[in-house]
Amino acid sequence: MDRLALDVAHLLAGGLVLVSFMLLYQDRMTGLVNNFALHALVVSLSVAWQAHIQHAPHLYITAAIALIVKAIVIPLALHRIIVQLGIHRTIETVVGIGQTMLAGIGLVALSIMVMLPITAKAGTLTQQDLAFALSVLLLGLLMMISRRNAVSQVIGFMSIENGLILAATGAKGMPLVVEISVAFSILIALIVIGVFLFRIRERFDTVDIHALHQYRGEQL
Amino acid sequence: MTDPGNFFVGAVLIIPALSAGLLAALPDDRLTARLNVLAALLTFLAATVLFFERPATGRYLIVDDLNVVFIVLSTFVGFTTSVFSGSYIAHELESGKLTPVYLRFYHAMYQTLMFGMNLALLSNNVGLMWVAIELATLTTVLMVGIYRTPAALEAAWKYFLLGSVGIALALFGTILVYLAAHSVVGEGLDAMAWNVLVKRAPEFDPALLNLAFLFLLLGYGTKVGLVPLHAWLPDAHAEGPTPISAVLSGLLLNVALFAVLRFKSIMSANPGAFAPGPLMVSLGLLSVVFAAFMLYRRHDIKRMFGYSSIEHMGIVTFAFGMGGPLANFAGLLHMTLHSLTKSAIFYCVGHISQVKGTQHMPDIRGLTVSHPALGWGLVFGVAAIAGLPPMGLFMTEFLIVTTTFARHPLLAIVLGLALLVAFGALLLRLNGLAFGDPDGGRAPAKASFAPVVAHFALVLVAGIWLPPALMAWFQHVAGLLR
Amino acid sequence: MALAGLLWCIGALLAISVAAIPAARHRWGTPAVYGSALCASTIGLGLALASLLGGGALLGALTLPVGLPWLGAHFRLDALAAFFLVVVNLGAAGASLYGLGYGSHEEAPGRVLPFFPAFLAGMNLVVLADDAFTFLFTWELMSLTSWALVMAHHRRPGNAAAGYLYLIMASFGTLALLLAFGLLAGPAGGYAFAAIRAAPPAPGVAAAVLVLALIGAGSKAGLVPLHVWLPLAHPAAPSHVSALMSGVMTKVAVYGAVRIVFDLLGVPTWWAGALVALLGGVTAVMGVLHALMEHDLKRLLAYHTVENIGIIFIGLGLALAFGANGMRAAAALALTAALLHVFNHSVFKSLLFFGSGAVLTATGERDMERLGGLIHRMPLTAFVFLVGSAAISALPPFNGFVSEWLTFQAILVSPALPQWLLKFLVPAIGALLALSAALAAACFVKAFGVTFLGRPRSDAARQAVETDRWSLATMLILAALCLVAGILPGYFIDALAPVVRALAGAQLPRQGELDWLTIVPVAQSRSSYNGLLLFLIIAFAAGLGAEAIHRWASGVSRRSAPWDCGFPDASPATQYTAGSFSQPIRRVFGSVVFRAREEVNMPPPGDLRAAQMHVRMRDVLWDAFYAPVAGLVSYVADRLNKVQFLSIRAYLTLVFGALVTLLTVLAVWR
Amino acid sequence: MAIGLQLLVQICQMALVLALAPLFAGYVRKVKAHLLRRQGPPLAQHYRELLRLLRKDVVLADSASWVFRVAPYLIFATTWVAVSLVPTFAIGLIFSYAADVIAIVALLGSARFMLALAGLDVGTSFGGIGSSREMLIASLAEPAMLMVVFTLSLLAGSTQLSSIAASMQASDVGLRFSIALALIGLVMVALAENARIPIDNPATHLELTMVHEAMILEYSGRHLALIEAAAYLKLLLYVSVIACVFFPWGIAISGQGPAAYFAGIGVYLLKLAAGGFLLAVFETAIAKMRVFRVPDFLGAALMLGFLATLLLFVTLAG
Repeated sequence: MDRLALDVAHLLAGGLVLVSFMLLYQDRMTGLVNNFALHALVVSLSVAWQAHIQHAPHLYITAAIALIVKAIVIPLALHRIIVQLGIHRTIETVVGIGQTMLAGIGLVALSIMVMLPITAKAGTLTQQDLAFALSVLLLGLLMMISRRNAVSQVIGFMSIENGLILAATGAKGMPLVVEISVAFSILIALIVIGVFLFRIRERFDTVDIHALHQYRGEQL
Repeated sequence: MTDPGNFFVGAVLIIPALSAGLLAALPDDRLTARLNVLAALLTFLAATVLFFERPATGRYLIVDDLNVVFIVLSTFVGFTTSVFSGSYIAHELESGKLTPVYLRFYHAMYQTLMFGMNLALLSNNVGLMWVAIELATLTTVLMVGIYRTPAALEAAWKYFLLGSVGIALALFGTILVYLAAHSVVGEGLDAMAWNVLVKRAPEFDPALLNLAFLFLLLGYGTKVGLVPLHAWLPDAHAEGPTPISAVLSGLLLNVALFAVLRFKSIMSANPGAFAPGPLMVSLGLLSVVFAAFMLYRRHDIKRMFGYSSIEHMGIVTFAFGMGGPLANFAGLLHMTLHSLTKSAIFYCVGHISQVKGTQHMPDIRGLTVSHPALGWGLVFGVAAIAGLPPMGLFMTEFLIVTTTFARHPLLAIVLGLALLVAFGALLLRLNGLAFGDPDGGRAPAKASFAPVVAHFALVLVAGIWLPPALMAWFQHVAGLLR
Repeated sequence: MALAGLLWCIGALLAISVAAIPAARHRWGTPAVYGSALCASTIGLGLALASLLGGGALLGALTLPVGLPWLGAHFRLDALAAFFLVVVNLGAAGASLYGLGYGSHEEAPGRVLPFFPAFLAGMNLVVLADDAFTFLFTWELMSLTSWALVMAHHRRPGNAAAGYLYLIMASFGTLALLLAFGLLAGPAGGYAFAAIRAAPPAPGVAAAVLVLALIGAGSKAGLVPLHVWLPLAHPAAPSHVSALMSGVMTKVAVYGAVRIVFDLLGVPTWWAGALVALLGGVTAVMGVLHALMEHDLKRLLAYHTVENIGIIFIGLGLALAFGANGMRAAAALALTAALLHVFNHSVFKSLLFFGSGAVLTATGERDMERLGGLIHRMPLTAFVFLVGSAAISALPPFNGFVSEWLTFQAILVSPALPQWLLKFLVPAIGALLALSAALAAACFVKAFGVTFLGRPRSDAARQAVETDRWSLATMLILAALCLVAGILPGYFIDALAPVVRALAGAQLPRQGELDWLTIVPVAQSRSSYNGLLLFLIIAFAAGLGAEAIHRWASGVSRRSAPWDCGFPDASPATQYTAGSFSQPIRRVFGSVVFRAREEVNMPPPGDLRAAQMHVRMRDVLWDAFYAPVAGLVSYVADRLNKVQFLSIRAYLTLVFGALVTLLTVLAVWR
Repeated sequence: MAIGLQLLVQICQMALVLALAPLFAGYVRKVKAHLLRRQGPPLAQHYRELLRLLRKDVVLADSASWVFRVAPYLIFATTWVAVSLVPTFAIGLIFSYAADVIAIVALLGSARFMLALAGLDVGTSFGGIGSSREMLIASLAEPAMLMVVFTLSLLAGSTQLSSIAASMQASDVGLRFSIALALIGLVMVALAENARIPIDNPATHLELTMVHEAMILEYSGRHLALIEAAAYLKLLLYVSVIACVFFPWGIAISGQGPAAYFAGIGVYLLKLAAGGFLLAVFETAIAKMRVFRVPDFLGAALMLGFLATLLLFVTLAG
């Protein structure tokens, strides 16, 4: 495996972390969805590159799925939803952007620290990929908890999924079963989310999950 | 497929899968309920055969000592719950809470759930198991929200979001396990197969394993309902149909814990990896203590028993975390008996809330007067779940507390006091529910008591006498788990 | 073998229990259940007596393949077990016989009959158990079945709360015992008593086990401050069950303490003796003071159970103190005193509860302030209750006196103890014992006087009728036993000899062969007591007096209105009540022990309003121990309950927090 | 035949105390009267009163039960037996081993139990007040009594009155401060137990402060005679106990023969005379206290007994 291959993989994985930060930074709904499309694009590029250097053609499928579903279809759908709901103007963040970014940097540092003790036996690529994937995952979680709006939470969740795909493709020779399962789960997840968003909109006229709280169990 | 074991393993998986499709297609509600029972019964019978006819380990499926009893237990509770579900759902139709369309959906989902759980238990592949647990989770999400009341949707949405995060974490852990394995075992399916992983575990990179276990514990721990990952559990139990609460508490939590156990045995086999014990002990103890106090302010009967499930899953996790042959044995037995007891309690609770028309406990009083069978069933169930003899959970709690006290006195005292606090809450509610002047609906219960009686009889017998064969199996597995 | 026979009896009791579920719906169910329970427990009593008196020929051990699979259920019948089985089965037979009559008044037999035989079986099993698991299993079974019996009259106000407190305290006690056995068995799980005996714990562990065993057994027996449930739960059950709980179940708890502390722990330490005896003394006085303040007849009796448990524990503590110093004869004396009191208390407390049950069925009242004059309507019940009252008040020639006298004798040996703390402490405990005995007499003057003497205070009391023949027969048998054990104590002490020898390493001199059946615990010149002689000369003197008076004095009696210093015959309401009777004692002790406050509201002269007096009393022990715990649980529950109502985002934050924390730990840990 | 003889001596002793008891009570009353510069009733007045009561009819209250009628006999018999167990003129009499001092106190307790019940039986307010207070006083007196007994048993190694007297008679005990404390304690208990001033006034009726007299308010005729006789016996008992334990000189030993017995009786009478005189002087010199001061009084007695025990430990250890 030559040096260039590694560098490109590194670049793409790093790029994903950067886009994750952009997601955290973004406080407009439309921008957020677009950013997410970018996130998915980077993932699909990364997966494709892995397919190339690992000579694992089945990974191209994963890359294609990521590109089509997450970079195109879902962002379009989300655009429609936010326009329908009339929440495309701004999104409220619970914590200030600055603090969120600081916390994000802390998380990245943490994931690198966690990955450090992993022996070189597992391979440099793995080590780096895992550190970045873990960062993306944690940043996605951070996004989920620092946003109040259901759509942005869903986006946070999907960025977690992207991180997972990064990790899965980084693991050399991992059987296809994993990719299928990821795609499968995302598919189901989307269906369910769709159902729920529909229901929630139907019943509450909003997807701000704050509105759900009045129905918390036993709060009479 | 000449091996008869393979045939029955296939049956355990295919019967639910096929009947799920069939039930989705059939419109008649009477027939579907019966078919549901029939399918569950056949699955159970096929699973029982696995006790005797064990197939060779395949690439995707495995039947070994650890999972065979879980399979039988799972299909058994699945069967009894389907019987209970028949009478429960009939009442829901009568009262108009569910429409026939939703009923078809319900039955199809029920069998899908069974399929998912059986697959998770039987799979010989960490990835496949992950997919199966996923499937089971998603079906239960849909079933929890089936009443479409705001509270039900809220509960389902919460379950879905928290569950998905748990799924993600578990997947990350699974990938890490593969990464740890593939440099030793080589790439491909073998690096995800249980039998290979356990065998080669000592050679894995311990740092990767540590990280993997952390994610797996948090990921599957969410499904187990360990505090602080538990938030979905009480509401999902409270708002879904009661058969689903029974299956959730009785089976799905077990399946998730089963997954944790599988990974724990890999961890323990690796000398360089950190001991998973302290982590499980802390999470378990935290769950027990937290749930014990949460029980006090509950008004919804199903939510209360949901918290009780958190408590008991905490106990089991605690026991496995303590390790050692006695504690592991107690943990396994506790899991089994808790499934039986808790699902039977939910059967009672389901009928109670139907005859009384409410789940709000202050509105339910004097059950032993107005509905003696249901009332005394509840009394028996609470006594059993509280670990009072002659029921089986006494034995397990006895073993857990005594063995812990000899090693870590402080932990045992905390655990014991938490159990006492929890018992205080349960008994307080039981006093109101079962005794005093009766209140609320007095209509006779159109209940099927057979599942309740069957479960309680098993729990009672287990408390007094364990068959030597079962005993030997439990001890063998307890030894495997270290 | 006697053990197998006993297990068959227990099995029969359990079978009766199951059969009682359908049988309770029929009228014949009640006599059938109590009759068969009577048979089983009488056979059990016979077997236990034979094994106790048979000199070891009938003792033995047995293992059944139930319970913990690799261990089995160990049962052993030794002298100690045989003695306690006598106590248990005597009480059980009495309660069953009484139940034949009393049970017919039960409004919900379905809530009593199935649990009654199981309760009897549970108590028998605890005594026979020879491994930790079986012991705790049956111990909890006993708690559970008795709880069900307490809840039999669940619709009466207060009973459900009593049952709640009872089961919680019972579980607390079981938890303590569980921990104690955890320590004794070790991590490898050597749960069999034989294994524990073979490996006695280190001194520090033994101290912890002792404290835990005291908490565990004490919470069941009613040691202060763990007694709070007892006066609530015992009276709540039907009266024959109250008798069993007070008379017998507390003794099973004493058995638990004796088994662990004397048998399993090996050589005691002297401070353990001091602790146990002091707890006993405090328990005795607190119990009787509470009883004095009580005007519910059954609750009063229950508080007296607390008192008598204290007396028993004084004896046990002294036995430990003597045993720790190698004074075996003295230890034997103290232990004999304690065990004899176990037997005596089980007899007279059962008798008294049966009497209160008879009063309850005759009048429907437990409140003494609404009773009075029952001696005219229920002469036999009054007579046996009087015998029981005299016995529990430790008055010669009844049995209660003998055991308290022996306890005093043990106390009087204490100056020979080498430890100064014990030298000073034991006399003080003796004073407490004397105080409690005297107060008990005062309390039973009140109980008997207000309930049976005087004039009726309510219509219910006015129209009472004598109770049924079964109940009377039971009570007469027990009353006779009180007298026999009081005037022929030597035989009873001799029967205890094998038990005491096994536990204390020595025994009292044989009493049955002494001249005139005197009992001499240490030496003739030191102290002796002859109940038979006293009884005979009192009878002779009384007869002589009566004879002389009938011969030479006026034999005429006239009836007239009471004199009462010339006041006109006032209504029965002017009689002394239970409250007024104990008022002087409340004035003396109450301000400290109960923080009693009296508020007198006296209208000015000319105002026709009635004067009012309120007495407020607080249970200091409740305030000190229980209220804070309840408050803490409530506070924590309230605080944690907020977690139920967080937003999804907050829950996700919890997950996130857990993940980040663990990752940080992982990164730092290495 | 030796038993027969011993029995005879015992019966003589029982007869003697029965005969002496009213005389002693009368003697105390006489001395008190003299101290007050009054003539006082004759010494035999109590005998006459008893005889008069015996001749009178009994008037029973309507609500009285059999307890009310049986109690006097039992009270009398129990008290009489209790006195017969106390060494008066001789120690080691045949009955004396039937009970030690604890049992004697308990026998008196039995008598009091019956008396208090009788007080409650008629159902009047005065009976109740008497019973209630009697039981209060008794419950406080008993611990004090036990502490005294404890001291004595520590000294003599016995609770048997005969043994204690024999041991105190022996010279090796010597004069100790503890004994003095115990004596004071016992005297205080005796005053309380016998309803003497300052606890109760035996000469009063119709006062709200009365205790003993309130209980027996409803009694008349032969019943009252028995109860009064029992009260006299009880007074004699306590004086005898004090005499035999603290002043055991001149007491005969069982089996020494008639001469010693007669000498013992002579000394015993002298002791009674001295004791009665001191009692009268004490009662004249002091006022009756309120009922709720009684606990303090008896508490002091308890403290004295306890102090005596502690001091004895010190001296025995030294």
